[in-house]
Amino acid sequence: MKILYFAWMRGKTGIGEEDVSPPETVTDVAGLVAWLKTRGPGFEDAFSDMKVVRAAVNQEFVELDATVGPNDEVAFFPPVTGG
Amino acid sequence: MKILYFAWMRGKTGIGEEDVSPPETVTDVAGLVAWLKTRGPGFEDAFSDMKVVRAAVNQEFVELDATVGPNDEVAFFPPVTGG
Amino acid sequence: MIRVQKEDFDLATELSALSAGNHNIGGITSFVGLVRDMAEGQHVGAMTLEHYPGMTEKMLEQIEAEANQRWPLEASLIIHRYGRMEPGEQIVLVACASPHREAAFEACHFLIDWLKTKAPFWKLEEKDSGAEWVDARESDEDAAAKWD
Amino acid sequence: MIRVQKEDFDLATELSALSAGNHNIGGITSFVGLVRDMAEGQHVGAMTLEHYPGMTEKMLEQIEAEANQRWPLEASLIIHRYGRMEPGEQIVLVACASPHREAAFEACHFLIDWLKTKAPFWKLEEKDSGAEWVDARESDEDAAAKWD
Repeated sequence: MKILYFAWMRGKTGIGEEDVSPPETVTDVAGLVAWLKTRGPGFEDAFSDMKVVRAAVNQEFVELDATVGPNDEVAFFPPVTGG
Repeated sequence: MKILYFAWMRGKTGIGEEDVSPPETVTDVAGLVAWLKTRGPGFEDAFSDMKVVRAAVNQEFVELDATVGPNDEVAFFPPVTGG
Repeated sequence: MIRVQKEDFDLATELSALSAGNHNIGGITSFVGLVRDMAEGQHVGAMTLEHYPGMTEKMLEQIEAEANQRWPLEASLIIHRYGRMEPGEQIVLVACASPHREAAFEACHFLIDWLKTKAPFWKLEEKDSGAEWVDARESDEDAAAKWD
Repeated sequence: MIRVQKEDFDLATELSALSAGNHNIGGITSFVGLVRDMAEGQHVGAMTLEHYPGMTEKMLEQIEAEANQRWPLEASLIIHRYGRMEPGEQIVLVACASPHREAAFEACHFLIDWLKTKAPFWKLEEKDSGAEWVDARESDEDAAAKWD
């Protein structure tokens, strides 16, 4: 599973992109977040306030209950501020 | 008094601009129109439907009851269609 | 700033000049009106815009002043051409620059709506059946009235 | 058409291309977003726009398609830059061309409002106190929601 982090989420996790293999019990975005948080204080911090975290699966915005699988691209980022 | 005609009003009257000296009884735009209409069939025709005639005195839109005097510039034209 | 001219204008040049050196501008909304080749189902080969020199400038200045009174603009611009123009040619440019986009959009929309009913211009269209003065449209009156 | 690029763009060139050869266009409304040198009372020396390559293009295409479904447009354009930009530089251009101005105005306004909340871009501002990620604004959410 490919994970991407943007803006200050990249700053907090310390990485922009990684390939991960979460356990099979991880089937949705919320489960993925819970698992990612166990991987160190930077991840714990990045996901500490989910009100300011948005997620996309395969480049489409999703809610936390969206399913994820091994071949998905999952991105985490703050609310957008372009334009 | 300087009179200007624009668009099809110029076409109907046959002139774009003229200097006139209406009688002293002419004190407002409505009176001026009534007097101008007496000056020939072109003028009669141009002012036959006042719903489609607009007037300006000294380059400001006015209603038919606006006063006019010998030193004024009075313009007649159809509703505007620019832009 | 307002300008009434026979010549065409260059959009990028005009808008650059509008915002030059002012770093408090967050957005510029602009509208360019173009000559269409059809009107009420008839082909239009060209059109000629007549105007009332003197009054035109006066009205455009009044309209621009009104927009600046209603919205917090950093800059505004109206350029209106007169004379003969062919399909595809630029007729008019209105533009508003503001710190925030909402004001820029509203003021720009207001400028063109008011201009359509208050600036002394008249269109003569060259149709296959001959030259015809364009009638004012009720929809333009309605559009202007929504800003009252 | 949509474009995501690092380079600046020339407004007149882009809008000419948008309307080229189409004589059914009566008006083009455009909005250009510029870098301001102030944000919440603090000086901004420059800013960097990060984006999500791939998803950005996808979202801009969806937003443009939605505008074309809602309004009768002859042409539309979104150009969004990324990378480092200084005050006064152009960030984004949205433009809509239509036979009538009402559709051009509404669709253009819609494009920028939706883009502000749905296109994956993030602003990092260089302030005197250091580099800071810009927080999303509630007013942008409200602006986008009015088109729901």
